[in-house]
Amino acid sequence: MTDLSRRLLLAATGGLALSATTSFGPARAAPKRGGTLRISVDQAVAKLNPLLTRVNPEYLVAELLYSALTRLKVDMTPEPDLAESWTSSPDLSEWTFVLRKGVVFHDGSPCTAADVVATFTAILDPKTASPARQYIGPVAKVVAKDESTVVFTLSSPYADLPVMLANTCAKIVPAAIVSAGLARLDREAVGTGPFKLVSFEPERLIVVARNDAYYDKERPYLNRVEVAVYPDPTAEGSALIAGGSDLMLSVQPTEYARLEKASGVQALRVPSGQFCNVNMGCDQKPFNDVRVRQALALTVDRPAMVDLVAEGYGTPGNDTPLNPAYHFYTELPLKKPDIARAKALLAEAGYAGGLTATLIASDRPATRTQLGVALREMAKPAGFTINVETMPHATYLDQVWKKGPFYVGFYNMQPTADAIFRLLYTSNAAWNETRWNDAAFDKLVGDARAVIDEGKRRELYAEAQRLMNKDVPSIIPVFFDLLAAQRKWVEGYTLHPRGAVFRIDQVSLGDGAQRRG
Amino acid sequence: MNVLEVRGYSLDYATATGFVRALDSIDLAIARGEVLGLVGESGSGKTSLAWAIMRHLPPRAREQGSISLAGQSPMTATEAEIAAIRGRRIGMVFQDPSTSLNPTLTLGQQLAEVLQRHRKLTRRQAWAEGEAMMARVGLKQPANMMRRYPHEASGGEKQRVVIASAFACQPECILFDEPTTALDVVTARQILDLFAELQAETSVASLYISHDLALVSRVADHVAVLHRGKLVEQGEVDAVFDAPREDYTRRLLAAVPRPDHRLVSGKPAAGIEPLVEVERLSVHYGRTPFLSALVGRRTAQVAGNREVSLSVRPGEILGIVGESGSGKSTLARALTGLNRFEGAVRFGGRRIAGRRDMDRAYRRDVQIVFQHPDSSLNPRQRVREILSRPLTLYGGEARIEALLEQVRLPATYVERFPHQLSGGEKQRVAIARAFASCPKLVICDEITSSLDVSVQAAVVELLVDLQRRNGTAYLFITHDLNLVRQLAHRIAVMYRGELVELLDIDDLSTTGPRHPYTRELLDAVPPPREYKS
Amino acid sequence: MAELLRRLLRTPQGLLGVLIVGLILVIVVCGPWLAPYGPDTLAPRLRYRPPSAEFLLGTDQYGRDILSRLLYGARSTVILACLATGLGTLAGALIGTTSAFLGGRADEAIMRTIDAILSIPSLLFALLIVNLLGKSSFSAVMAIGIAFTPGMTRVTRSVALAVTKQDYVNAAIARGERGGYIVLREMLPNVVAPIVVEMTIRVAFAVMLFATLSFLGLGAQPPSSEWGLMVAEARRFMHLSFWMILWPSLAVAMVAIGFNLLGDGLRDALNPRT
Amino acid sequence: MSPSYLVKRLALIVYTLFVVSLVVFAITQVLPADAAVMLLGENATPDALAAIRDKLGLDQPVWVQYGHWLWGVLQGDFGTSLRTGQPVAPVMLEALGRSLTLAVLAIALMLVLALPLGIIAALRRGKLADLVVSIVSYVGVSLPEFVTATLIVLVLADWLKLLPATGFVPLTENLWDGLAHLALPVLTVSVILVAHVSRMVRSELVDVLHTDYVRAARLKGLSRRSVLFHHALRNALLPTITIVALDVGYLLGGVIVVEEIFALPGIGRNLIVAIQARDLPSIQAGALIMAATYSVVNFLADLAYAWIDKRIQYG
Repeated sequence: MTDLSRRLLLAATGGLALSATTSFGPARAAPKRGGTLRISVDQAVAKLNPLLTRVNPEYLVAELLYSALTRLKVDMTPEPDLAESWTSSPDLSEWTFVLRKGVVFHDGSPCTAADVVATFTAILDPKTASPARQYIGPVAKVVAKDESTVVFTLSSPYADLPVMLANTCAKIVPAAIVSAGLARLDREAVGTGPFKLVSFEPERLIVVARNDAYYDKERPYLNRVEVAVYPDPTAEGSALIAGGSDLMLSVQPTEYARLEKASGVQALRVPSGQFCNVNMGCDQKPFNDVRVRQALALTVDRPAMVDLVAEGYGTPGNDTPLNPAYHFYTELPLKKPDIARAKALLAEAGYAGGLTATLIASDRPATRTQLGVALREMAKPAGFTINVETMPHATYLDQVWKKGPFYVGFYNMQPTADAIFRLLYTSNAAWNETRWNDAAFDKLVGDARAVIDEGKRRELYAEAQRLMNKDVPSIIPVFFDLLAAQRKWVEGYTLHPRGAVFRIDQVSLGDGAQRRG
Repeated sequence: MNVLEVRGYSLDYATATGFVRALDSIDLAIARGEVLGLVGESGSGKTSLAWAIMRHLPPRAREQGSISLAGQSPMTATEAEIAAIRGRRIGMVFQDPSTSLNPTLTLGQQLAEVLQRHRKLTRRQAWAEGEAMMARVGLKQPANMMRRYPHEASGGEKQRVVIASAFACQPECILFDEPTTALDVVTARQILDLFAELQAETSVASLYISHDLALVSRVADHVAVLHRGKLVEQGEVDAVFDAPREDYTRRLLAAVPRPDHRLVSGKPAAGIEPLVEVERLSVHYGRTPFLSALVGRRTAQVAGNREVSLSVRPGEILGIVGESGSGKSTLARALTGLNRFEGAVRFGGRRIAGRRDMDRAYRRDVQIVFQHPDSSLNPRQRVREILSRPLTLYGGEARIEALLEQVRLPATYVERFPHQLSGGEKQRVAIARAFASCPKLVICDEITSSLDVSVQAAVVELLVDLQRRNGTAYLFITHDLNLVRQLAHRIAVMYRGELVELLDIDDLSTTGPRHPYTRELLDAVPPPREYKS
Repeated sequence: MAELLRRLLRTPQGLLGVLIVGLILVIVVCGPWLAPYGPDTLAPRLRYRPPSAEFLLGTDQYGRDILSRLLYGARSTVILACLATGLGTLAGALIGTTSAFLGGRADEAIMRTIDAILSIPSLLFALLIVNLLGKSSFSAVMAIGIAFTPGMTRVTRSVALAVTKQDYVNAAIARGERGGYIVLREMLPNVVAPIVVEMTIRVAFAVMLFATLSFLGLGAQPPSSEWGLMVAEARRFMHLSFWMILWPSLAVAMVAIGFNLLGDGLRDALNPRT
Repeated sequence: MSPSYLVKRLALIVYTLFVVSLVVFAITQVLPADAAVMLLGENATPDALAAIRDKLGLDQPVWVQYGHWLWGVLQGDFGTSLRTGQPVAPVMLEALGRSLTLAVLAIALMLVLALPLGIIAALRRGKLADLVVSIVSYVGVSLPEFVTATLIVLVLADWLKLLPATGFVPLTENLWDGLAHLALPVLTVSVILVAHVSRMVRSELVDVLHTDYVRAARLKGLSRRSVLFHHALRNALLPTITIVALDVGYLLGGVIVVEEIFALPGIGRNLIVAIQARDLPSIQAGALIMAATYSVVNFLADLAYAWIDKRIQYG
């Protein structure tokens, strides 16, 4: 924790310094009301249905229109949203959430426990195919104790449930719609969020307006928010500089320097657990041999990677998915390139003559290919011949992802260590990309879930990290800082390390703001 | 007082290899009401002279001597002045009305614009005047003709319009550049009559350029013979024709085909089984193909053949005459399997009812020679390959050199490409190709019409010789009556796709033609005047 | 041939075109030997360098020497473009000539269909095909080749149609030659000239189409130094180093201009009127 | 202009669309990547996939699917987007509208610039003016759109800050703002068009100036000007009509890039997105609409052609 806040102070932008300790959002003079904020995003908002959102722009819109039970603070701890408070049974296998009273959906109907239950039933139904299904933990069943109390029964103890319920896809929707068919939510939005949907053009512009019936009487300050889609990053940056937009949700490392220099623009940056890695299929040759994986890991010059892949806006990775942005990060000596050692390991593994492999990288985002190309060159001296093959994201998902023996992955930060481990590395992981299937590791992660004691958990996770660092199921050479930019007149926006939390309801427009709408 | 006077005029064109002389110290003069016929073969410099007089020369031209129009010299005039002279004081009639008229403007517009430009008439006046002119040049319904577009008028009508606009401003002098060459015999005749009429009436000074001696002898008072840029002979028509001084002139005159002067002796044995019998052969160019309709180009409505029946005896020369579009070539194409046809062809006892039946033997025995040697010889093939094909196809034992020798070309030509040969030589190669398979029948489709008189004479002579040696029968298609009367045994006259008359050459002179069209045709081209050789 | 070359060099476009294309070919042939550095040697500490004595054209996001990359890249760029064009031309020439020779209904059916396919914009067509074949230089070549085919067919056919009207084809038919001979020996040689012109110009388009495909992430793939890809990649770093995008853009433009000029020069040289 | 011709011509358009639909459908069917997977993305579970496939009829034989699709199209139903769940047709038509706005403006600008340039070049053939014009046009045709676009954005938007870099505002919403946003894309597109067409005009005019009837006109004593404007130009411009019509094809497809860079949600960009997402209904509808527009425009061009050049009477 302390470690994180120090790092945040270093990269302090906006009100971040305070935010870490006190409640989310900066303390500032009473914010101005009204005005229209234009946010630019780099991808279309294809999915309006909050249970099915997949990418940041969709998360943003969902967050504007809907509320979840809890939401993540910048330190990755949960704070109340629709749920006022929560308690758990001593064994962590049953959680009770008490809902806010008098909350209404955009259509005026009250939001009660029934809606919460209906929502989670829908989420847990595989036919819905909601991403949340794998994220919210071992939820066995959800029942309404009364109008405003919901009880989650888990199949196994789980300490992180309140955090996980803040999941981007766990937004509460009306029971009526769930029973009538979720398809309706593809076109319209009926939520309890701070804003109401005005117009929806997936490829171009999404407009929302203040929801006067929002449960928080203070917020939102803005009357209107426009989410504009800019497929081309350069153009998006130019738009911000020209005052065409107020807030650029995410900035490519290559654009950052330019935006930093631009007048009237404030560049935002926060370290995060977002990383790019090289997945190796541990269940097949050649990567089933731990020495091969270690050898490859030893060829990587990690600080150089930070420059090459993240333009320096990042931190070197150490082959574990945790970095200082995570609560349970444990510092280990950073691996240094050691070609001689790598050669030796390869030889032991029986590849004295060198090893050839094809590294597949999806074309989105471009950093995947960048990592591949850099690795290719770094690994050469050690006798690796790596052919980088870029393919369309669609083809990648269909043919390589979760199947391929050797490909580049890219992940947002997860709220907890447990989440990221169980998403990618345990044998029962939702996306078991490396098929590492290490019993010891599974046990460590499993045990950690059921422990409340901070120190004990930290110990378990530390061990897990050491294990990964040694066995290298995947090479994690670099973590990205999250980058964004805003006009100076935008007040109260904080860049959240999770990358999927935005809190536009706290944003207001200062003096000199562009008049819009 | 001469209207047009050219004195010691020489013209050179600058080329990469220095200057090339196009005209060499030309002297000629045309007085009011006089017609000077300028005769010369292609490349003799006729047209260059016309351009020079019209002051339409490329920048790379270099001139000496003088040209004067009624005393003033246009050579020193500015562009504006020249523009004022052209069409106003000196008009011009071009060879091909179909290309010299703007396809996207009505005939009326193109006539009226001259009047507006030179006689400063208002649009309306010009239009009225234009109609009058149209009527004057003998166009029926002038008003309607004014509104037509070139493609909606016949060649004759178009040429009349061109003539009308040449005479429009009563110029002092008019240049006629082969005004009838692109037209049918009969139409040509009418145009000539019109010319004579207007000439007499306006007594304009005319320079009549042509390659056709016979024709010039009829229209001109004076004649000038141009050869390789030099005027070899000039004088009264009678004088030149009766007593040509230069032997080039003599050769030209000798080359002019004369019906009474037969080239073939005797006639094929009658009674014997004919070589080819064409039985009620019809060809339809009915529907315009869907495709061309879509692309918007309507294929010109060519008359096909309607139930044509005729026969050719072995060794006989059957001449086929008729205006363009009368179906002459259609017949030829049908006989060589280039058109599908109805009816039948009986050849060597076999009945051929369609292209399918034309087997190798038939194709070997029936060969065709086309009008334009440039298009009938593949420009990318050497003479060797061109001639070797029929040999490989029909397995004739003849050698290529022999074939060339047969058409009196040096054996060294085998390695040449067509573009390295002259027009006459090309046609000879085409002929050699046709004879390679020792055919029984050779169809000659206007094979001389694209050649100069002298060359034409030589080619004809070659054909006659070949016929004498190999006893080959010819289907000799031409529009030149005098020529066909020189060498055909029988003449078939075609009109609008039908065979209107088929008469023996002797009957032509004795009993004379029966069908009115045949008569019209004969009247159109009276035999050229005799001259003492 | 020598004659043609002389006529070619006489026109300014021809001369310039020959010079540029000649230069390009030189680079294609011996680029790698001229290159001062390897095309993909990383230099993490020498990134985004402006032109200097050390790196004549500067370095890119990996600290690679741009000049060397251009010199190496010439091969893939030009050769691929020519390959694609050649492919399209070959297919087009065959279909077009045959169609024109067959004439009538067959010709119509073929051309209608070709037109139909022509109504799909070639870039879109290429996109679909690349997505189909998976992205790689090879499939880009195929895509562009196929995308060019209908157009080339049209061109060829119109030329061939003019040729079929020629009497030497009639003569061949009257002789009873076989279709194959007529198409290959009598027609094709005469159809070639205009096609060569069209082809040269299309090489220019091919180069640009490649670049565009790469820009859309569907052409050549990193770390290839295909010029179009270099431009496409450089776009993202435009604001960090202007040189990165400048040089390959110029290179692409140069190739395109060169072939355009050459094409027009050829047209004039082959055109009797001028 | 016989009615039978019109009928034929329309029949032809229908045939065209049929072929296009076949080709596109064939291609999309074999595109690597499963529409269902695309639909559910990373979170697809086998049973969910099965459900979707069943819903979309993806497991039926191809020709059956095509039949369904075609039948739907005949009833004006292009299906709903796999990506957004929105009905395809309206979205695509709206996009088409935007693309056409771009196209029309670009063509207008092009005509204003290209014709004079071409004419000057032709008249001053081989002179300096000709050289300048042709150099300009050579550069124009030789720069890929995305390069021109990038440079234009860099200069006009980033450095001079004259115009908005990107984004799209419907003209109906705010005419001036809309035009301002369209300015750069239109500029980019017309650079290429101007280059292309001015060369076209030049060469055509040069040819026409060599024809007999132009010479004849000169020899009738008409002034240079009236020969040029009255005789030469109309004939020279005829083919240009066709070229412009053909360029509409390019405009619709080729501007994909331009639309991508300028975030102009035209049909081109919709198609790219659709292709990337394997959104089959959108791909088919988009391709079909493009082909249709293209055919119709060319049809109109032919009519215009026939109207000007009286030689052509379509039978």
